Amino acid sequence: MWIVRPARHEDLAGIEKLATAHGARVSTLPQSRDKLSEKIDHSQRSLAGDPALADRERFLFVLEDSGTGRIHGTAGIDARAGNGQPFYNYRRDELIHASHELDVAKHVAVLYPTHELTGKTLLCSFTIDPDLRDTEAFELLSRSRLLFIDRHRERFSDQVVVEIQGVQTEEGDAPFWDSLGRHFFHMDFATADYYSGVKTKTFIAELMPPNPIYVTLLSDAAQAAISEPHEAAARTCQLLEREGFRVGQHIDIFDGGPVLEARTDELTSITRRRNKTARRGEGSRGVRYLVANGDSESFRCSLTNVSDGLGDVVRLNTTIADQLGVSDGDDLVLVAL
Amino acid sequence: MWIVRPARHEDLAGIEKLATAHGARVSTLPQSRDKLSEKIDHSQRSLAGDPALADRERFLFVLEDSGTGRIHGTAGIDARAGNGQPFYNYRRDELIHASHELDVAKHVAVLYPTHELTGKTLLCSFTIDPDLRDTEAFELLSRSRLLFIDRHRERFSDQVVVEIQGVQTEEGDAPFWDSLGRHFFHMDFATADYYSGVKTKTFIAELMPPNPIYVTLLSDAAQAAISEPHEAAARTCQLLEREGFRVGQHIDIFDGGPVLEARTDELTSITRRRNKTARRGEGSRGVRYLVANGDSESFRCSLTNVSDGLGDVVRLNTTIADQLGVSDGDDLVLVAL
Amino acid sequence: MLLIRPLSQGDLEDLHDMAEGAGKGLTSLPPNRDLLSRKIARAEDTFNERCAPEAGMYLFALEDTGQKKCVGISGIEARVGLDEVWYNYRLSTTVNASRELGVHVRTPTLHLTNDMTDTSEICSLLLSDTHRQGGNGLLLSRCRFLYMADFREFFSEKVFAEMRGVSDENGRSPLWDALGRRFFDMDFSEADFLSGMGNKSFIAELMPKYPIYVPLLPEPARDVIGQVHDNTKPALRMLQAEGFNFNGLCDIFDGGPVVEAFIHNVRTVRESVKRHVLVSRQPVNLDVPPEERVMVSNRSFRDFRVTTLPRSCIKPDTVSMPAEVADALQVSSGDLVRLSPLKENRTAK
Amino acid sequence: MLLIRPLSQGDLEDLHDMAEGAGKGLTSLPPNRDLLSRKIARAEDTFNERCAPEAGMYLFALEDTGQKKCVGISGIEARVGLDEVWYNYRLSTTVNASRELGVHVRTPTLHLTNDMTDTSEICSLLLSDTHRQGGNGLLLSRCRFLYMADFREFFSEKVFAEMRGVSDENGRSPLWDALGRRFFDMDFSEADFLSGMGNKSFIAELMPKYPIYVPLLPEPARDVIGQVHDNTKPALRMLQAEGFNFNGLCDIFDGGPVVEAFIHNVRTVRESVKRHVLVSRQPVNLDVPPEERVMVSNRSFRDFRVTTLPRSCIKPDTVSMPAEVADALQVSSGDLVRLSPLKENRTAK
Repeated sequence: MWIVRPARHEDLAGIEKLATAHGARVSTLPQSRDKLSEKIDHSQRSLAGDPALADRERFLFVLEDSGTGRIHGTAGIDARAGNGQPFYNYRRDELIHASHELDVAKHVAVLYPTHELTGKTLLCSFTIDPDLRDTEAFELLSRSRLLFIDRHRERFSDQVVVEIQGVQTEEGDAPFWDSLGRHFFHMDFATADYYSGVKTKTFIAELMPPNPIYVTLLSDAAQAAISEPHEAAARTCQLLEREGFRVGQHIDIFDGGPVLEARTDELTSITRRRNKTARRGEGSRGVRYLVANGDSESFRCSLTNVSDGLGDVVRLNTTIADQLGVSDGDDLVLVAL
Repeated sequence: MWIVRPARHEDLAGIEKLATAHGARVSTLPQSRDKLSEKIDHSQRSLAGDPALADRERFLFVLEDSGTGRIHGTAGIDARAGNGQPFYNYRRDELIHASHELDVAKHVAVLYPTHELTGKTLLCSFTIDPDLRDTEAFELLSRSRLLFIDRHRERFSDQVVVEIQGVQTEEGDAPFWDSLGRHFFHMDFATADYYSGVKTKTFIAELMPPNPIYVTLLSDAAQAAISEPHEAAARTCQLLEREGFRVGQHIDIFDGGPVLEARTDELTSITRRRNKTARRGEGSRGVRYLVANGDSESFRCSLTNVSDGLGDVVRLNTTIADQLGVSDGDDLVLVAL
Repeated sequence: MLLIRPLSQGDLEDLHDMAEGAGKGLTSLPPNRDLLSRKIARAEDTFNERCAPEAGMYLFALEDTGQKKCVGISGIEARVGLDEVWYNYRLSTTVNASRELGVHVRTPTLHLTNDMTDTSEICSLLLSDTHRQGGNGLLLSRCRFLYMADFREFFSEKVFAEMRGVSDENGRSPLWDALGRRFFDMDFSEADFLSGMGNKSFIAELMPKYPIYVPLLPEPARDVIGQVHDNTKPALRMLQAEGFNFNGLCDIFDGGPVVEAFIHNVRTVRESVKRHVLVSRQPVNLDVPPEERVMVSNRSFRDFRVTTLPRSCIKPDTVSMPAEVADALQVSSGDLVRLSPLKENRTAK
Repeated sequence: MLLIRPLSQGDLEDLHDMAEGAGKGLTSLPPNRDLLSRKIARAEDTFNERCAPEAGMYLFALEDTGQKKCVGISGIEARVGLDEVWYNYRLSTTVNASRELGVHVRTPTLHLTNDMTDTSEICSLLLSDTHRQGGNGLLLSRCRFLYMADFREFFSEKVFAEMRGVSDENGRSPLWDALGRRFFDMDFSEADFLSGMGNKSFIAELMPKYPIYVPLLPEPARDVIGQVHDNTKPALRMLQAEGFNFNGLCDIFDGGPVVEAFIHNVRTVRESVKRHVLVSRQPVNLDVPPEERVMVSNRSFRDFRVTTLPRSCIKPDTVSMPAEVADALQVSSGDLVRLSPLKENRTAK
């Protein structure tokens, strides 16, 4: 059975394996054991409500196979993008250069450096065993975070954003980076990406060109990559769009990938979720649901069939109830898969 | 009885009187007779669907007292803000200047020149006899435009914007202008405002500073005026907010007044309007409604009481039916006042 | 004799012929009689004090007195950017460094600037193919500094020249193709023509206003920023010899450099001396190599004249000259003239 | 005798005393023994070729040989902006004009720039109050040009100096109060101190990056852009006399101007001559007015020495000097020394 729960220090080895095994870019999931350990620690302190972390709360969840105890995925939430530092994006805008006399009006696309998304809630650190890409575990892992946000709504902002991996070549180069960032950071994409995961953002303030960028001066490949998701992110995008996320004006400063935005209270998982009282009992039939129980450290989310009636009570079989730590009378959150 | 209808050349003298009599700023309603005449002409050609005006359609309506035939107000719509030229605004944004070492993060407000609202539908040229400010005629004049947009939805954009008059002193100075625009345009606010009504926007491209402006360098009065409406615009703002308009990130480049924005299809007047079949007949009782009839040149809008049933038919007394040019079986638009 | 004097309407046809012969790349003097005539009229107004001398346009003709023909022209614009906006790019350096990461990056950056506004420009140099030898080019160019030496109050402290940038035989400019064209949607020659005709408001309207980071441009464009056209290299060397230096600005269209100097530091000015004229009956061999000649100016605002004399004519307090030279210069014995070497004597250095 | 020589660790206490006496406004030399000692160490490394001469820091001491005391210091930074980012504002002109409306507006604009990166700076001038007379300031400042004249290959073509900007007796800077403070949330003295201590990354982080339109600043701030502090005016005049000019850049904190010159154009360099030493037994009256003295340098990279002699000691091929001067300069008869006037003789002009 698949369970999503907060990461613990015992998960370190399992997470590290995930972080290093799969090529996919997860800049917020560092590959160094020390940094990973720090990240788990930060998550645990955030869950415990450490006041020193106010406005810098970061949560990390794992996808566990309850049968084997193995970790097959991670997903994170930064309560406030930037975590107290500026959060960098480019904002796409268009100026119109018009000459009345020559009767021309040219639309000039411009990228403005912006920190506008700083402080919004950020979904991040998503990685999953590639074998599970096309299974319901993928959806469980991604959406369980939204149920966590719902259960701790006051800890999060009114808007949720997700940075989607941008276009890369098979060799791992990013055309957007090669045409823009590389000239200023003097490093390849992978290195910059690595630093952005493990360093403070000071280096971005120090190295990023402060002036707006004219899109027309970038390479054709870079222009094409603006706001374009990586092929591998197609399923993620699809899922997030169903949740109500939309491509806005912001893109990643490194690979040009799109940032998806949604209003927290309008997320499908949140508008459609129902609160029910738990009753342990016999087998479930019916429709497939995400079910979440518990708060903070005890938060658990899994998938089960629920024959959903009109009443306030929902029956869970004892196996899943045990996994979720559900006792009779517990307040559950459910939302259809 | 109050009737809103498209402006005609016969209205010229009446409009001119309005434009010159009241101090309120209506930069899109010029005070020169020639320009006014051009504006009426442009509106008539737009109504007639002159293909030469594609994307530059501008409509002007008048509020007429059908008893006296006198003009008491005007209201306009530019189908595409800028009318084929760039439409200028400042966009408010915030950068975060953060020093990790010094442990400070300073929010720096910046105004970016932008043409982002170019091409959106613009409500403009609103002026009304001050005696009518607190009457239902005010609401009729303003909202009738939305019914016109609804009846000719394909001619307009998906978003509607309105520039709200910004803060001015009793002497007619604009603190925002005095701290910013005056340095670059070398003229007083009234002159710049006048030119922006009668000249092509070339002079703005030529004189406006192209670089972003740091808000902190403006005078305190100018900073306070950013996105702040003029007292006299309070009623307009209230009415527009009821329609679903919201203050966005854009402000006027001259006086710093806010730009209100709404999605066309979400405007209250449009979502709540009903189409009914007209039946001429006896006196109306019931609730106060805006009623519109006719298309393009024959568009008319007025106020009447309607005892609104569930049926598809609405009865209008003959007086108002005549004013609106309604025959039995005409397709009317109604929306509650 | 080759004589510098103010340009006048009588030179129009000669000037038009030269402009036609010059071909592309000389945007300030297109072969257009109306425009040329207006320019001459402006110069006449300037010399005749019908306009403020600080706002004047000084155009000089090189006359072959034997042929009674104008064979060259050169000019000084007392102040640029008065009526229209004068644009350049400033080639500046942006440095970004992160000590933590050990990264230190210098990014050449082009900033749109109007910094030459209100500065004197030497311009409009054009010399007939038939007269390119014997130091005529030097005379035509350097006579301007003699003029400025005597009328410093009408010019700015600094003087500059815009040098033609790199373009190929078809008039294509690599910088324009990579930068300007993307904003103007027109060919270099068209933009250059519009600008030469004095229509510059389209630049304000269409030009990118934010800085351009040079590394974003393709290599051929990067390579020509601040570089001169091969045909202009001799002119650049001449100005460098006068003490002009690249000032970091370049042309917004083709990237050609702007060179500048303080007038008081210009060699022709610094090395110039004044002497009293002594009209002499002794025959003088005027036909000596450029290195041995000096320019001599009559120091007249309205009727400026310059020609050359052998260096040997200079005496401690006077300069002796044959009557025909004095006549050409419109000077008599006792008048104070200004002299400066026509060409540096390299061996003497 | 007053003698220029390389600064060494033995001068630390004298230097610290001078730094303490100098008070605010001398950020490059705060009265901090650790920092001063590190600076001296760097200079020693430079003179002893333990670092690349193109990246060196050359610090000279003015020694009163009678008192055996260091009474002044001056320096050359061979290249600025190598380790850290070097910031200035460029005071540029933005022109906007509308022919249709007859409006032509010039807006002074400050652009953040790193354009002095890789240029040689003369810096760190400090002279004890007890030795301000008799041309000692000139000697301390101009000796650097003699050094550069002989080691041109280690310095950039241009050399510049940052002049202290305007602040009041309490150390308040009108430009800082109107501009820097709004972005840095600290006092001028604090920012200046942080910057002087070599911590400049906070500038990259907090500094406004977009151009500043000067008319948006209040008048007291506008008035001091490019202006020097009253106490610095004599230093500015001295550099102007050497041929330095304001180059359009100014300090990002207090708005003080940057002045620059090509080394080959600096008067001390241009007017310098080389002569062979002739140690003479004839007594020489060394105590003549500054106008009648010349500086004489031994042209040594490691053991640079400069002192002054009466101008009358210069002969067509030689310079004669008493043995004690030759000893101080560490030269013997036949050695080639460089000489240049200590002070311009105004009456001779």
